Formats: sequence, structure tokens, C-alpha cells
Amino acid sequence: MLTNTKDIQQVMKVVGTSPVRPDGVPKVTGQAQYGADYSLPGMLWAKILRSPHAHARILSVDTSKALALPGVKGIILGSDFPEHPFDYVGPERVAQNYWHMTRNIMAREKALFEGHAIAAVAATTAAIAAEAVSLIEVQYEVLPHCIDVEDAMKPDAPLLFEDMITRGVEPAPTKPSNISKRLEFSTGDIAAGFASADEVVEMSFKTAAVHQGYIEPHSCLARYGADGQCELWSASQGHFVVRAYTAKLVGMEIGNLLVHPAEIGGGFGGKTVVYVEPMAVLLSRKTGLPVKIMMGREDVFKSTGPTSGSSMTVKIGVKKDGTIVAAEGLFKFQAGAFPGSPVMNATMCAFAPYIIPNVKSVGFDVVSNRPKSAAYRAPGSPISAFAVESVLDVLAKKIGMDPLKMRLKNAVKAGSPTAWGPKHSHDGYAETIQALLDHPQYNKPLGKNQGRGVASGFWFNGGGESTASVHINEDGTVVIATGSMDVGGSRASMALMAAETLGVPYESVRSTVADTASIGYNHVTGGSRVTYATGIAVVEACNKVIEDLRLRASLMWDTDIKNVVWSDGYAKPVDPSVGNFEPLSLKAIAAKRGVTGGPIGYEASTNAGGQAPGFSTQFVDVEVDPETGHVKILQFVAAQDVGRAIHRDYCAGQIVGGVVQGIGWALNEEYIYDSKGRLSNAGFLDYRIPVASDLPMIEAILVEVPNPSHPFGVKGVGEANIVPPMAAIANAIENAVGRRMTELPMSPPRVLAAIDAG
Amino acid sequence: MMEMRFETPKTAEAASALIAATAGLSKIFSGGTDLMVHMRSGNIKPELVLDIKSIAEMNVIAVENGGYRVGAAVNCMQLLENTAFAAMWPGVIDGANLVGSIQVRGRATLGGNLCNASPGADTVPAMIAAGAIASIVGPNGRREVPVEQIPAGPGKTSLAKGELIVSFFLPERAPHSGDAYLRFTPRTEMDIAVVGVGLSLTLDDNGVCTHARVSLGAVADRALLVPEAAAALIGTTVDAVALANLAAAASAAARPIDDKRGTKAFRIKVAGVLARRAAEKALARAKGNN
Amino acid sequence: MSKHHVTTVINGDPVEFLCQPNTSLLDVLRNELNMTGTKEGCGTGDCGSCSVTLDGRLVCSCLVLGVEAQGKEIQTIEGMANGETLHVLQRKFLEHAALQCGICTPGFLIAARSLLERNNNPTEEEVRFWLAGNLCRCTGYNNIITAVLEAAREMRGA
Amino acid sequence: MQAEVATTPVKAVKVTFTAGFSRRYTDSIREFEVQAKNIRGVIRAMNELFPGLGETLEEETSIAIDGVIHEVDYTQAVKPGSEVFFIPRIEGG
Repeated sequence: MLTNTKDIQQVMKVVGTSPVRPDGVPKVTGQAQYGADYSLPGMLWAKILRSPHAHARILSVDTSKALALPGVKGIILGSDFPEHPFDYVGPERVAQNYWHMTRNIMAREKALFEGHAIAAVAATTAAIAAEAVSLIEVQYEVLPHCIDVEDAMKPDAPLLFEDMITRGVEPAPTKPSNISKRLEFSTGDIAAGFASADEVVEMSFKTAAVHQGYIEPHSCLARYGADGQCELWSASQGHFVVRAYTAKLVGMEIGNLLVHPAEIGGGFGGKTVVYVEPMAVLLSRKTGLPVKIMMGREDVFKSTGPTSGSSMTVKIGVKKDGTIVAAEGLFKFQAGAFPGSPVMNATMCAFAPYIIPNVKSVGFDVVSNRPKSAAYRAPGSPISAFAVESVLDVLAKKIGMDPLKMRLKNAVKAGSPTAWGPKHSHDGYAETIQALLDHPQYNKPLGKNQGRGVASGFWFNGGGESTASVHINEDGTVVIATGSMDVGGSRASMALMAAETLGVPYESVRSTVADTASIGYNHVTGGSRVTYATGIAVVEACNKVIEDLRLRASLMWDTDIKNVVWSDGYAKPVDPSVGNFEPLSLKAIAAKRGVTGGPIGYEASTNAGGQAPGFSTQFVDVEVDPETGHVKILQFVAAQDVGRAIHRDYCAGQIVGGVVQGIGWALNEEYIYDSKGRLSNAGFLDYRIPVASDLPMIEAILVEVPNPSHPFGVKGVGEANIVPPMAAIANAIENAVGRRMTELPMSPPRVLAAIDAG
Repeated sequence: MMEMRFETPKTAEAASALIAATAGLSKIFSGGTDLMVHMRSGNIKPELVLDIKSIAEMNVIAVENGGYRVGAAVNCMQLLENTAFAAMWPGVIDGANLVGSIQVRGRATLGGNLCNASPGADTVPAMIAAGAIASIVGPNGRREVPVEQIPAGPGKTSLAKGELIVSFFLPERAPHSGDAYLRFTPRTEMDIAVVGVGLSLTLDDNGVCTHARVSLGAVADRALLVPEAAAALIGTTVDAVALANLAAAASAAARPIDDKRGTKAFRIKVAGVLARRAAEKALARAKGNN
Repeated sequence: MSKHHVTTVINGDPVEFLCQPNTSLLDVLRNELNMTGTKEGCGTGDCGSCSVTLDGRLVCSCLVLGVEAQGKEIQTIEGMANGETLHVLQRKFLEHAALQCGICTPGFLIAARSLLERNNNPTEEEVRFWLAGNLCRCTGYNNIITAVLEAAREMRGA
Repeated sequence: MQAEVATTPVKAVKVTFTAGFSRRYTDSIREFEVQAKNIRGVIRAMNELFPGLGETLEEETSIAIDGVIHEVDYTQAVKPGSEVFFIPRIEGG
């Protein structure tokens, strides 16, 4: 793995190394406790009755037979949850409408997708709960359904919500539809832009809904006490957000709900929302006993958020010299059964990597009878990038320009404009392109039926609210705590930043994730924000500790604090004039904590801004079997600007992992529905995520253009890597067999049909 | 709650008697790789589950009359580890080696793969091509049936109530014989055949094909024996023309459906492609076998 | 449903339990014996997270009945380390950052050990195909494959 | 509207909204100039022009100050002549 390092001033001792993670041993010995691994004495098991219909009015639910079954302790329906006003609150992209959210947790008037929860039963054993579920009698009025986004947008489409008026259209439509929202980001004069182009290409694309595919199904355990205090063990990407949603949906005060962060078995965005938690809490309150819920894999596919499928049209105009002069995009996204697809991100990210004077980017958020979409790694960006980066490939070919060089010519840098307004404030994109141009394999000749494709991707990395605490133990060792779930090594990166700041060995720092009662608020582990925002909180807390350590040392030396400096883990006199003092280690100062003011520890909170976006540029070599349409990945190289790698291996691991998810998205993953609107591949056998034997070693190139807003230059690394692969592979297939694939997945039947169509 | 009985009979006759004596649904449990999934989902609620892995004759892999006797409860890994069998029937090994994953192959059995009657079962076309004979025990004693006569549609077999397959006999190989099984799946492993082709052939001393059997999987409601495809090879040196005719015959015999795993058109074309490739593989093996 | 009394050996220790005839070995391990190191990812044998060995044979415990454990020997992740001493595979997984979320890790370790017991010098391709029944959604497999190859090298003393 | 505030002597802070946002909340006017030392001041000034807008800005937007993206934070300083851009807040996966 090669590394480009650009103007890194500080010399790092531990930051940028790859030590063993603090939570490693429990995770290789089976001792780490994930969501399903908790149990309590007297615990009940809950099972969920789900709708067999894609769209149906619920006429009646009769639970009498189920309740009569020995061992059944309680049953809840959607109506057992408090009602919420119909109102969109919060940031536009994730505007929450609790009237919708409570209905997504459990259906009320209508079942809006196959797998929609209708009732939940708590019983003394899982088998009894399952038996009871089969005894619940539901009368449905089956309604016509719509699955595809284009069908859902038709004027005569069956309506999921009879009163949904499209937002973002002036004047507001009078007729209801399945179109929840229209949005647009525009700049310049699009018509004049295209008029000035030498080459214009317009193409339409479709992508399938794909699931995050985390290996751990959603699971939780709730214990609700007679005193109204509730404890919840849940595997999520953010236990503070689980607490907020669950409290609101169940109708309790946040202070009465304590959420323990179980280890999380993968999330990729899909565990930033709640599904089973509110049901478990309500059932526990109803029965007075602890209640455990474990989803099965089929439940996960049918009832938790995949990311949107889409229909898109993209038009781009360029000059002969490769300059992009105009770009237009129309992005129609499946939101699932409730509004809230990532279409806004898609419209913003679509053309973000390029300097384009004239842009019009329009998005539609459309409901249909599918599970509600949830965030998935760089939500929205990979979808629009598939269209944009494919069209750019066609244009590069038309003007006879190397596709990387064409991207480099138009690459944004600090000061470049964006379609949504403010100027870009960071470099990094051009550096990722250059890293591939310099790659020894990029110009390597290819064999028969082989092709090479490139693509790039953009993602807004996140900042936001985080809290961290740092305490110096009596023996001078250090314990740090944050409220950010560790999805892939963040305990290690937090410990590395703390060790670097304090000037102590990594091994002397214990790094933990604390429950909601033991540390301040942390937003979700998502948006590539943790190493950035929570990292800033950790460093700020360490700096407070250092300030205090200097004070303690000054007391021990009977001097003024200004005469004490902290360096390499020791308090030292600022210069010899202060006195001839032996440097004081953490251990020495900790030993005197009692007489110098008591325990040494601080918490720091931040609402971190100044985050820098992530750019990734990738090339892939494929071989296509012209007789079967099978696509084999021969080589995959991904360069990403990470700002600064804190834990080098886990940083590279994010890039490799994102690329492989992108390979699955490109080639095989898709939600397949039958004519009745039922999902026909709700399992890992037919929902085909890549297996080890499908892949070569993926090469990650860490490009490091530090972000000055972070003490170590971090930009965030989790998401930008999944943006380019679909287009890169489509471009490689075209290069191999001369066929342009415009629909995902590019499965063997589709590729073969394209080849045979000639 | 419904009672489920679990029994581990020691003889095939005892197993047969238990089934015959059970009014409700009884299921034979060998590898369990399909039955466990169906029981978990609630699709199947058997009254009796019979673990037949303790029946000695269902676990043998033994030479018999120059051929092989393979117990119906032999799992794929046991078969793969038997180098002598693998040398004689590499095509059957091709199939066994493609079932599920290592974990699944450690449980899944030849009898289970056949009696589960999935049109895409990976060991079945190879067994049919090999001319394997199933030995069946039932209330009326024992009978022998060619493997191709067992599947009767998705999830259905021609076995009568109380009947179970005890073992398979694979006949002795003539010189210059070779077999092969190829399947198409989107993934390299952990997948279900979209198309499968089992093919066995024998050459005379001049390299002319004297005997061939071709079987297609996943292109109909059951694995098919396709004599027209075999006929395209017999009497030829398995040259380019013969291979083209074979491919055409295989495609012509395919009568697939569109489903989540593949389209009709895809399966018809790929059936021909894989038949040709399987023939080339079997031919190479035949020429290597003197 | 009447329960069966099962006597078996898990990680070398004699174990007895009661289980219903239709309960999977996975559920017995996790819910009866509180051995939660073996994970459920799918319950249908498609992800490998519940991998254990049954009389030395690598299997998905979700596809094995608890009653089948009678008289057999089972190895689970809980038996892989020897006290404070990690198995070389466990150590290599840590050294090579072969886990991100870690939910698939116990299954991969059990499967990889079963490979190295049969073949202590596998090629990268052999490792990839042997482990194809174990899904990992985080790592893209790079570091898992590297860790297994490095463990094999160390076990060979090469 | 710009005229009134623009007549002030000290160099003002330039406030900009996206087209969609300004259509919805600021009578389609996309650019304003206000006197402020920090984001609290900017939000207060905008709220005086469009009562209730302050709440919306705090809940629904992120800000870019001379291109650098921040969460809305009262204490965030803005210099005279700075460009403050209110953009939709992004959440990732």
C-alpha cells in the first residue's frame, strides 16, 4: 500500500501506526457481547407478526387466541404507541415525521409493505411466541401496490397516503401523489451552457435497491421497571439516538431511558434508526418483565431499510479540450413506504467533484410499497455517481481523452464553486486522480475480453456533536470514554489520538465506549464523523488534562504554571531559570493528586465544524465471459484522500470494505419483487453479497492532504470509497466488450443480453 | 403445541417401518441443510424426524463389481476426501464440490440432495450422467431405480410413502472414459445453479465417442436426461461440429422459467455453452484415462 | 414438547443439556449453554457466523440439531484460545486488522483453523475458496486472507 | 431590503441561501448583508427580517463560512466581509 503524504508538519509518534485494537481480544475469543448476546433472569422472548401483503388496509386484528396460549405474557399493536402530530422536524435531508416513524415501527391503518410489523408477542420462550404469532387473526383488505419508482410516480398509481401533497413545488399541487418532495440545486445558465458545448451526452439509468447487509440482525433487550426507569441493551450506530427515538416513540422522558451500547455487528448506516427497540420497551412495560427481540435474516431484508433504487437521467456537455461546461441531472429515488430517501444528497453530490459553471440538478423523493429506505454509506452519492461517472466515460471516449486526465482537468479544489452555493474549501480530489495516473498498473496492457474503467466519488464528511472524557488513573495510566459506537476500530483511533496528545504510550491508554448515563451526548457513528468530531473531543479533553497536569506540577515545584510546559508525557520547567526540577511523569503527578486537588479528569464536548469532504478515485480491471456475461474482478485500486490516517490499517480497511460493497452493488445485489409485491430473495443465498472467492486483493491508496480544522488533519474515511465502484465497473465492462450497461446490477443475464443484442 | 418426534433408527428397514407407522408428515434427516431451513421458517412441521446417519449401509463408500457403492447419507466432504472414488468419477466430485459451502458440504448428502428434489441440485445431473442407480428400501422390500427417475418436480420424488434411498451404485468405468459437471452461478461459491450440466462419455481406441450421457439441471422442473444431446457426441471424435450440435441440442432441451436466479433466455443459451464446456472437460479427462 | 437429554463434549469438557428435538445446536449453545461466541447471522447456513466443528467436521451449527450432539465432540470459539495464550490465528487476526465489527470473526476463525488442520500451506486461492461460506461485510476479506496465510506460515515455522 | 442594511458604515457579513431555501423562506431573495460578529448575530438579524426564520436556520441547516462547513453554533465567529452560506444539513451512513 503506497502513501502520498503532503505537507504534514507535525512529526507523529503513534498517530499513523497500526497497533492492535483495545477491543480486539474479546472479539477474537467470542467474549465480546453483541446485541443478541445479552439476557436477563425471567427474560421473555418476543416475536413479530408481519404483513404478507405489499399494500393492505388492516380491517381487524384478533389476538384472543394468541393471548390464550399458555406462556404468552403480552401482545402489542401499533395503536399501543402514542400518536404523533403530522410534522416534518429536523434537518431537511433527514427530516423526521414521527407520525410516519411510529407507523414504520408498527403498522396502524394500513400495511404499506410486505414485512410491515402488525403485532408483537412476548412469551416465556421463543417457540411459544412464534406459535402465538401464528394464532393472531388479521383481516386485510388487499390494495393495489406499486414497487418501481416510475410506476409510483404515474398519475393513476395506487396511493400509499391518500393526502400526500408534493413538497417543494410552487404552487403546491392540488392532487395527492406518491411524490413526497421535489428539490433542485442549480447554478449558471444551463441552456447557454449546453449551447457552448462541443459534445453533449444524455443517458438514462436505473439502479436497484440494495441492503447494507450487516451480518448481525437487529436485536435488543429491554427492562422496564415499575419506577418508570428503563434500561435497553441495543446494537446500533448511536445509542444516544436510539435513546432519543425510542423515548419519543414510546412516550417517555429521555432521562428515564438508559441505553447500553452493545457491540455492533455492522451497520453501514442501517443501524442509525430504530426498529425493534420501541417494541421491546413497550412489551417490557406491559409485562413487567425483561423482553428480548432478535430479528431473523428474512425480517432484516423485508422490514429494515435498504438504500433507494432509482431512475435517473444525466446530461453533460464538454468542450473538445475536455472542459465540462454544463451538467443536468434528474434523480427519482424510491423512499420506500415513508418519505426520506437520500435523494437530496444525490442531487448535491452528483456533480460535486467538478468545476461546472452551469448545473441543474433535480431530485424527487417517491414513496412505494417497499421497506422505508435507511442511510447506507454515503447515502445517495453512489447512486447519482453511477450515472454521472458513466456519462463522463462516454464523453472522454468521444473526445479521445484519457478519462483520468479529463477528470483532473475539471477537478475541484479549494475555492471551486458548487451547485449548492458555497465554494469548496479543500484540496484532495486532484491528488487522488494523480495517485492513479502514477500507478504502475494503470497503463498495463489488457488481454482478450478484459477492460479497465475509472470513476471518482465525492462525499460530505460529517462533524457534529460528540463528547469524550479523559481520566488519569492513580498509577498514571489513562482511561478515555466516548459515546461513539466502535464499528471498525475507533476505540483504537481514539486511544492513538489521546496517546499522541498526552505524549504517553498507546498501551497505557484504555479506550472505552460509555453508556448514555456515563458520558455526554454523541451523535451516531455515521457520516464518517467519529475520528473527526469525537477525535476533536478526545483531544480537547486531553488538553484540559494537560493544563491541569501543568498546574499540579507547578504546585509541586512551588512555581507559577506559566513556568511549566508539558512535552513527551512529562511536565518540565519551561527553562533552567525556573529551577533544577526533574521532569514529572503522569505517574509521579498522579501519585500526588490528593494533595494537589484530587482526581485528575476532564470531559470535553463539541459540535464540531470544519469537516472536509472525502474524494475517492478508483480504477478496476475486469474480464467478461462473452458466453455467460459473467464479470470477474481482476484488479481494483482505490485512492482516497483521508486527510490523515490515524490507525493506518483500519483506515485502509474502510476503503477496501467500501469498495467490495460497491462491487456487490455493481454486479449482483438487488431487491427482487414478485408480481404481488413480495420480496423473493430475502436471504443471503439469493441476495448475493461478495464472498472471498469472488475477489482479488483490493489495493487501497491512502492520500493524505490534512484538514487544518482537525488537530491531526483527519477528514473522515468511511464513505467516499463506495461512491465510484459501480460506474468504474460499468466503464470497465464497456471497455472490455463494447457494451454500455445503464442498469444495476450488471448481473450475468443483463450483461449477456447486452452482448447478444449486438 | 405440536409434538415432533426424533428417532435414530439403526437399519433402513426400521426407518421404513417408522415412516409407514406415522400418520402425519415424516421427514428423513441426513444433512439437514434443507430440512432445518424449512423447519425454522415453519414451512414444514413434521410429526416425525428420522436421523438416518446411524444406519451403517447408508454411510459406506465401497468398491462393488468394479464400480462404487455410495451410501445415501454420505456427505459431500466424505466423498471429496475419497481419492479413489474421485479418480473414477471426477464429474460427480465436481458436483459434490459445488454444493453450498465447506460447512454445508460437511453435512449435505447425496441422498438428501436428490430427495430434496430441487431442480438446481448440483450432484444430481452428475449422478444421472454417471448412470447411477438408487437402491431403495420400502414397506415392500428393496428396489433399484435409475437416479433420473427419482425427481418428480420441485420438492417431489417418485418414492412411495415409507420408501427411502439407502445407497447409490455407480458402475465400472470403461477405459477412455471421463465425466464432468459444470454449473453457472453469479458468485463463485455459496450459490444455487442457474444452469447445471453433467456429462459422461467414453471413447474407443480411435478417440471416437461410443457412449455418452448428458443431464441438465435448473432448466426444467427437475434434472433432465437429454439423449439428443448425447447423440450429438456418439460416433464423433467430439470435434467442433459435434460440440456445436451438442450445445444446440442442450439448449433445445432446456425448458426453463424466468425467476430470481436467471431469465429463460439466459438459461437456454448458457445450457448450450456449459454443455460444450463440460464435454471439453470430460473429453480431456477421458483422454487422460487409459 | 418433550425434551431430550443430551450428553456431549464441548471444547473438551463433558456437557449435558436438555433440548427440544427441533432446536438447533446454535440455539442450544447460545440460549441453553450461554456460549454466545457463536453468532447467528442468517439461521439458514448462508453466512458461516455460527461455524463450529462437529467431530472435527466444519459445520454451520444453525443446520445441526441439538440432539445430534449426543455422543459427539464439538469445538466452538470459546475453546480456541488456551487460557491467556491466543491461538496463532486469533493473534494474526488482531495483528492484521482482520476484523472491523467482529461479528463474523468467530466463524472465520473456526473455519480457518479447520482449513489449516488439513492444509498448513494453502495458496491464497485455496484460502479464499475454503472461507467462501463465511460472509464478512466490513473488511472486503483482504486482511482476513492475509491473516490466515500469515498464521499458516507461522504454524509451518516458515 | 438590501439597501437599508447595506447603508451601514462597517463592512457587513454577506448571507446567502440556496435557491430552494430562499423560495420557501425568504421571498426568493438569496443574498443579504447583515451586521454581526458571530452566527448568533447573523441568525438574530435574519430573524428580524423574517420572524421565525431563526428557528428554521438552527434546526434545518449547516453553514459554510467562507467555504468551511460548520454546524450552526452561536459562538462561531464571523469576520466583516465574510460570506455565510446556509445549506441543508447532511447526514451520512
